[in-house]
Amino acid sequence: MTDSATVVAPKKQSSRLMGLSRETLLKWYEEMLLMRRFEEKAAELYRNGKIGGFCHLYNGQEAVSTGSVGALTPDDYVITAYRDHGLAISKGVEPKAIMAELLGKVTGTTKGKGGSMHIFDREKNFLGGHAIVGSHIPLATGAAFASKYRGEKRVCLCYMGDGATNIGAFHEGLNLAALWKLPVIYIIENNQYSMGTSVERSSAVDDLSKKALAYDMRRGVVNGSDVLEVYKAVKAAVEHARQTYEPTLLDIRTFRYRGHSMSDPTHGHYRTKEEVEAYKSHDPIDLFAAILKTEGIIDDTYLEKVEKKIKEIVTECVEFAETSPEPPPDDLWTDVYYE
Amino acid sequence: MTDSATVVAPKKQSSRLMGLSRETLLKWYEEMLLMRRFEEKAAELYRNGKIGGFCHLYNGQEAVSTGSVGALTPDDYVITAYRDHGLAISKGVEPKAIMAELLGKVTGTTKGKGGSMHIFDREKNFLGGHAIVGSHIPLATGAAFASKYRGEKRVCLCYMGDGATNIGAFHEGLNLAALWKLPVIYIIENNQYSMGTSVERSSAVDDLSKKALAYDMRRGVVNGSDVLEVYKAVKAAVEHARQTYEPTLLDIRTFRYRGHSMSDPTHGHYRTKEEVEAYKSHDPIDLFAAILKTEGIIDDTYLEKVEKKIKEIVTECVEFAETSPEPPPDDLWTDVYYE
Amino acid sequence: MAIVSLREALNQAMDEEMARDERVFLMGEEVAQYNGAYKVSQGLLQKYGAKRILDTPIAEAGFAGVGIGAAMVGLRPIVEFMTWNFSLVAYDQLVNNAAKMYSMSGGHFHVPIVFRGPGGAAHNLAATHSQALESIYAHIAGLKVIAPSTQKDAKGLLKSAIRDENPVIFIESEVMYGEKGEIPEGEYTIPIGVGEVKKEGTDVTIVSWSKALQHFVMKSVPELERLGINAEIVDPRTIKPMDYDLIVDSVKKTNRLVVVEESYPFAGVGAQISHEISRRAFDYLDAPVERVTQEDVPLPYNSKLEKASLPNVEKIVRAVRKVMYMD
Amino acid sequence: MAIVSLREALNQAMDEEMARDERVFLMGEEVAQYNGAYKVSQGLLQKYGAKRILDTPIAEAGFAGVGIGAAMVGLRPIVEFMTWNFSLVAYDQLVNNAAKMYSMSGGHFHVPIVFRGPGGAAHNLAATHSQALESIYAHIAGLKVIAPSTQKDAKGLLKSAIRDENPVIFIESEVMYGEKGEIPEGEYTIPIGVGEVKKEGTDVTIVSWSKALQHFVMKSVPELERLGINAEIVDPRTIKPMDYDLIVDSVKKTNRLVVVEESYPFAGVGAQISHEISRRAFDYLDAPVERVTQEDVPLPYNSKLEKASLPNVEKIVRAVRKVMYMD
Ligand SMILES: Cc1ncc(C[n+]2csc(CCOP(=O)(O)OP(=O)(O)O)c2C)c(N)n1
Ligand SMILES: Cc1ncc(C[n+]2csc(CCOP(=O)(O)OP(=O)(O)O)c2C)c(N)n1
Ligand SMILES: [Mg+2]
Ligand SMILES: [Mg+2]
Repeated sequence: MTDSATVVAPKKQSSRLMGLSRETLLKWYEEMLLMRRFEEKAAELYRNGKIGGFCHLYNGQEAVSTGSVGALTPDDYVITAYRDHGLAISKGVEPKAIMAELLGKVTGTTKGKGGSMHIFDREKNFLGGHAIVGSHIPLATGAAFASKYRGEKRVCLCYMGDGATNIGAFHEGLNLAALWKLPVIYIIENNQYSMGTSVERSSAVDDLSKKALAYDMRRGVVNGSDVLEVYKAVKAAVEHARQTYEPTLLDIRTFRYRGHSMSDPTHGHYRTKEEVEAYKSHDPIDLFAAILKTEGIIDDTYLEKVEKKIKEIVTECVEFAETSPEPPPDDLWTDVYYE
Repeated sequence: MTDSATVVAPKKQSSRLMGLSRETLLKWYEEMLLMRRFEEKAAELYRNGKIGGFCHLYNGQEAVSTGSVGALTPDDYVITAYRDHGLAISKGVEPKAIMAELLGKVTGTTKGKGGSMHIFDREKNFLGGHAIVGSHIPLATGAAFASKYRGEKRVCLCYMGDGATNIGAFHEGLNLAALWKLPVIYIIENNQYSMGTSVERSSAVDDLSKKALAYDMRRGVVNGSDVLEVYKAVKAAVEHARQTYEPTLLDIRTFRYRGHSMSDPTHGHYRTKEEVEAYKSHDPIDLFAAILKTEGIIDDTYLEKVEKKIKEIVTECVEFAETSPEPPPDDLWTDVYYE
Repeated sequence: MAIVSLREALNQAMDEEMARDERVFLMGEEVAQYNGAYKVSQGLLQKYGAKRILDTPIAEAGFAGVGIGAAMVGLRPIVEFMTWNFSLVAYDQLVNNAAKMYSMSGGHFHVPIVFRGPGGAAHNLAATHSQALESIYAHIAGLKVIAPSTQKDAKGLLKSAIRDENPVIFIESEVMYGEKGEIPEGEYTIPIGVGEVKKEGTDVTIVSWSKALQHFVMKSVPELERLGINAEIVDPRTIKPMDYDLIVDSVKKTNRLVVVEESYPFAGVGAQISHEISRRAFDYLDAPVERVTQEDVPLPYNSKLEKASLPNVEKIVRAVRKVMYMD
Repeated sequence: MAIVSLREALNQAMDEEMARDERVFLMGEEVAQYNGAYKVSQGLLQKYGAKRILDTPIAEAGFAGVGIGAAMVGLRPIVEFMTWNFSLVAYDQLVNNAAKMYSMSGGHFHVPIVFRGPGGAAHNLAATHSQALESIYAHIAGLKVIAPSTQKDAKGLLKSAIRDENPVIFIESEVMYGEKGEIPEGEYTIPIGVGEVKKEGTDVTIVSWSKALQHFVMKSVPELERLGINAEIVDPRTIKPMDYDLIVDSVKKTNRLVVVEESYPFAGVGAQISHEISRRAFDYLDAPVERVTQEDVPLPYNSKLEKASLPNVEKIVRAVRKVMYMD
């Protein structure tokens, strides 16, 4: 679909596009749309009882995932919390396998063992999907440690919610990375709420990047609605990390459109319908489409076509997931100890 | 010994003494000397096998304890880590009972249950003596919480080592206090080493007060060799806390003369003899004596007399401790569950 | 008698105790504005205000410690863990501070505090979110551990826990929050450490508690009856201190014992019961004690594997047949 | 055969494995410049440099997590806890990340890591610093737990642990670090999960491990002999997986079992052994299994109370007499 290798020469582009190829830009747009439609389908399947447990959707946060993972090479590591479908997709994890996992099938990313909150993919260097808030942050520091230990240039992108910055593991993980100079970029997907608790009711600072001051760590606040802004900030942090091994903390401002998980209301005591609607008026996907149109990269025909294509992909995912078998009963005993 | 109520009129004093009464100043000097001599005796008893376990001495840090507790009323709470003899003395815990505790006697502060690292005294609002690094920091936040809950003006002074600022409980405890505005003053007794690890090898920031920036918390760096400087800084923080319920983080620079505990060398790979000697050249007790002399508060006769008096007190402590009985065997079963 | 859900029973207990004692307060994630992740604290913010019902940041070690510190100086906190799985980041606070404070301070400071929240597996939450953690708390000297199986017990025991002067670990069942049962009208408490025979029987004693009792053991009764087995079902209610006498009395009658629990098997509470009853009723046991537990694997997401991992009727019947030498 | 201290045996194991495999590294508080709080890592910094021997800040959850993350992507960390007591602040990392990663990731990521350090009581360290924590780790699905009692076992098992592809909890005895014993010359390993009879006997089986075996059980042998009792002493060496077969074989011979451990009693490892052996050797047991443990109290500072709280010869002899119906 992306018109293959027609790379737009940087000089023709506005500087806003940072010399990104048309191919890349279209890939990103498609990826963001895929996340959105994937999650909408997941919501539907959840309501129909085909997906169980906690299911935390990514709607509204797509620009964070695409813009940041867009700054990586496949060798780089990504690790995140339970709100992991979008990031897994960006990191190249097969969407079919993710959907199959949500349905608990043996063809799923973790063979039906981990479920929605625990997507993993060794080949794609996607280190999960972690459901204890903040506990994956030191793991990210550890992956970056391994990179430096082996003299590699890989970096690790570690995503977390705003709420996760209040837990001890955050402090310990960041101090160690700053102290030992480890190539990890900590990305706060600041959607302004941890479940029903706003940032101002959970953190003594509103600008969460200020937490970097306790470690003399590089930091930034980023507009998470604009995939290009996200890319720019993360790219700079990644390059710095590759050169110096130094970490960065980014407070990326975003918003989740839905409830905390499928079991929670979209809005409630803790936020109003108006607040949610206001955010939707600068939707990251719409915003990116508008930019691409303004820059003459895409037109309405493209948008229609891509919408159709993505719909097909999602349909394929569901078909694959639904027709896949359940794990055999003996799988209860596999993967407990590695032989 | 302190010539009772001969209060020196503030106007005659140099401003350095901050209007403190002669009585107070002498009390402080005696207290600091008592801590020093008490610890020296403890070291001797440890070497003689009369004290067991880990025994963390306070030598060199006396100005921190006296200057900070000096800013409190008896109602205020104090809580600290395992290096707790000095602070217990400042908070009014009976030195005899502390010494008896070191010897594991039933007349000890905790009847021989807690030992050196776990001195407690409910009546004196001395909340311990805690041996898991950092774990007492949230307890301090909790004591301050209770004060505010009851509408009291009590503050809590929470002491910790420089090393303790790297653990998660520090982060969680401080964030909660800042978020909820709780009257607690976190005092880092920054003696520049956690066991054999220097601050620069354990913390990404050298100025440990910078950790307050993550909580928009008031902060300061204080010369911990000068009891008057300590008093001034803590007094200001205490007053602020009483008025606003707001916490403060103070990085008080000090030095421990001895090894981390009695089982560790005074110096070793991690610090040189010269470094230790250099510190001893601005000893907090000598420094305070010099100030008091300059200010005409004391003279050499006083110093001799007070040295003798303190020696007698310490001797009494040892006698009391040595002649006290061991806990009866049935004490194994007491104080497990409160009936 | 009133019919209430487990959630309401727990809510009533907190409500009544807060009304009774100003020093009692509740804190935890989402307990206030959100009315509790599982709505156990529904309405309490409105009634008692933000001073006594506090939403916390995600900082379990921090707020558990705040509770302990506040309890040391005279308040009576109820600390909710959104689930007990998340208590593991606060484990040190519970083990080294709450449990040991009274002893280590030589009696200076005791810690009247209740830590509560749901334990055990719900549905499709996978390994990190599906743990029954009774054992790791009951193992620790200085703690009391309660895991009620009925609405009535839950209310009466939670009230006792709040009034208790010691740290109490109170483990509820998430999947039972909506389930209803009878509770007495008006004020009542149930003493900590006293079990109850939930069903009389003659052929085998089954000890179980919390959801394992209601969802697995009770549901195996029809099948057992079909096999002609009349099981006595004993609910210790309190895990620590354990009412061994009650179990011994039952075993003296039935001569057979099966323990059913949702925890991991190795060194679970059932192992303790098995050991202790084997000692105290050695001459009465006609067969070795059998246990049914969650299998010794991290619990998987997939429903079938999840069910296969947990205790179920089939496993219970198999264990009962075994102690009755029916195979 | 060489005579080395436990400390040296452990040091050799790490040294040899680090020489053998570049991916192995050691981190923990004071392990590098200070040569280890208990000098177990003596000389390793000099030999392997600061890249592979790392002093950490006091941040157990942080550096345990760093180890787990590094292990996920191919390194083989040894993480030293200065003592196992301090692991409680990292408990979540070990339980939810190390233990479950392989299963929960459906086989994508396994975690070859060793967590090691001293456990149990030393002398006069009081309650927070005197815990034998085998049970709370062995309880967790996905972990292996080792607690050696001899220099030889310690070296051979630590080498196996470092080569194992799974997270291993390795608990040493602080008070035994200086004690010497024989180890074989040259390269050897000891398989995980295989116990050893440390002393043959005929009258009673005593199962014990680590310091409890050496300091309490071995020391009760003379008194037992004086009473005409020839005890067989079985050391499982590995707590999980437990070598039940070896114990069963012994019990089939002696018909009596006493388990001696330093942990708290409630749901300790001994309860698990008692339960499982009662099942597997029900017809061979002439008496109920007795246990000797640390008493169910926070361990006090005072030496006499401390000793009274721990297992000792008197308690062991009493337990043996009991299973032999000598009273
Ligand atoms: C240690 C721990 N405590 C509590 C929870 C329950 N919990 C799951 S997600 C969540 C909110 C997290 O909010 P945030 O970090 O902002 O991420 P978001 O969901 O907004 O992406 C909570 C409280 C948990 N999983 N782990
Ligand atoms: C959680 C935890 N980890 C490790 C230890 C062992 N330990 C005791 S004191 C100490 C050093 C603490 O240094 P610092 O906080 O600077 O205090 P200082 O001893 O200098 O007063 C260590 C590592 C402990 N008690 N608790
Ligand atoms: Mg959020
Ligand atoms: Mg220090």
